[in-house]
Amino acid sequence: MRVTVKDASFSVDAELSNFSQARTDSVGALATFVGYCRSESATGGVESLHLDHYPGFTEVEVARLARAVVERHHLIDLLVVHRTGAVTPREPIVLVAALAEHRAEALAAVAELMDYLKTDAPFWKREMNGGQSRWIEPTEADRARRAARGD
Amino acid sequence: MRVTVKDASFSVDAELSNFSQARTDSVGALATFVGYCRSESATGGVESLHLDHYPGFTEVEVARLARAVVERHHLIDLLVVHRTGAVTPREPIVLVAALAEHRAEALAAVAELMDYLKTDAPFWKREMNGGQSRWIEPTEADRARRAARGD
Amino acid sequence: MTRILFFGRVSDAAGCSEITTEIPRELRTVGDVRDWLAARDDALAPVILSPTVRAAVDRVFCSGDADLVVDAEEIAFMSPLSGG
Amino acid sequence: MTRILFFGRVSDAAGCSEITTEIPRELRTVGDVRDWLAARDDALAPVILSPTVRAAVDRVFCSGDADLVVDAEEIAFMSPLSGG
Repeated sequence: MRVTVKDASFSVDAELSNFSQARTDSVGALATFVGYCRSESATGGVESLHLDHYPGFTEVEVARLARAVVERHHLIDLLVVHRTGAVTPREPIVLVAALAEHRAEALAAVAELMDYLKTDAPFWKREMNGGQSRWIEPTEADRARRAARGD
Repeated sequence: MRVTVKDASFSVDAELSNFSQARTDSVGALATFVGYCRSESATGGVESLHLDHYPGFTEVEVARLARAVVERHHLIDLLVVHRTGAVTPREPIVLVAALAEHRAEALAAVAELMDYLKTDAPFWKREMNGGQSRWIEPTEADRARRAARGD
Repeated sequence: MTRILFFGRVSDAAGCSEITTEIPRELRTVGDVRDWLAARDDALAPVILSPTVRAAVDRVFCSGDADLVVDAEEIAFMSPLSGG
Repeated sequence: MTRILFFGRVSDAAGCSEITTEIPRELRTVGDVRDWLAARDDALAPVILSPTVRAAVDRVFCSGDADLVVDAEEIAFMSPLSGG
């Protein structure tokens, strides 16, 4: 399992390529998710996103969420890369990749970890536009999905 | 949307890199799935998988399944690459990648298309081991997942 | 002449993946063709008659054994599909 | 001295992301600290008292406002988390 929280652009291609090449012969499934910064949000244009985090705590909490997902879905390996700082449209914000023996485990793990990251990981997101900043908090849908997963 | 059925190895890295680089500014989510040939199956060792298909029909049917998923989940783009012929352990068998505005659509599309491919796409899979060949047909779990999706 | 294609376990039972043959004019449905093939080949019979074996006529999946095969150029019999 | 950290909307309301202060010894719980901060700052009050604002003491999420802060080195107040 590798969890990285960092204040610098990352290459999805390079991260995924490294991660998947290290897989064993027992791996039958790789599921991944990439969240990108969009140039439009529900409320208008976006020049950039700014992601705050809680240094020393965010890393620990993300690793804890990731470890729970590895165990629950019997993953062979899991990769999480999460940006902090200023992210511009088209840049990746988050990459999650799960290796498992079978597809159901890999797919469920990625969907579940994304749900947890949306509501339980110590990040705070602001949309910046024209000198204005607007906090983005979990939507009703995010909360409903998280609630459906229990605790 | 791009659907490829081919009797030759393909590079997941290259396919994904090409596909994701062509994304627009409105893409907020990329979900992918890769199915690999394993060296062990439920019944023992696997030297290779052999995938038969129905030339001229398989391509059309996979494209039909893919198009339905694009429409149902409002995808921005979808990539499907599916092997035929002899596949050895560690080689990819199938790659599915979905671009959408939001994560729920991309993740649901990939899981759904995989379920359909398992039971509704005209491929026939044999495990080869020690000169023996054994047909792999959808499992009860595959059928249950497909049935849960309705028609 | 009609091409009859066999896929998956059906091809093992038929001993080949394809035959080209004249189908008797009195065979009107996919079910008729199954029965006709079963009568010609004891090894193929239990497989081709299995309800898990789907048929396609001219590259369109049949909805059932009552589907017509009159003037078909290509009829396929397929054991359970399994991609991915 | 205790570091008090503010995240998300809480930092906007506080006008800063962090203060270092001596917390009066009679403040025993997270709830006491919320009330104390609210009393000191009208702009911060409605936000810090919101039930959607979670707290962590020395980098452990609080389960509720009754959690103790005695001898805490670092107390964080956080508007709803939103990663991914």
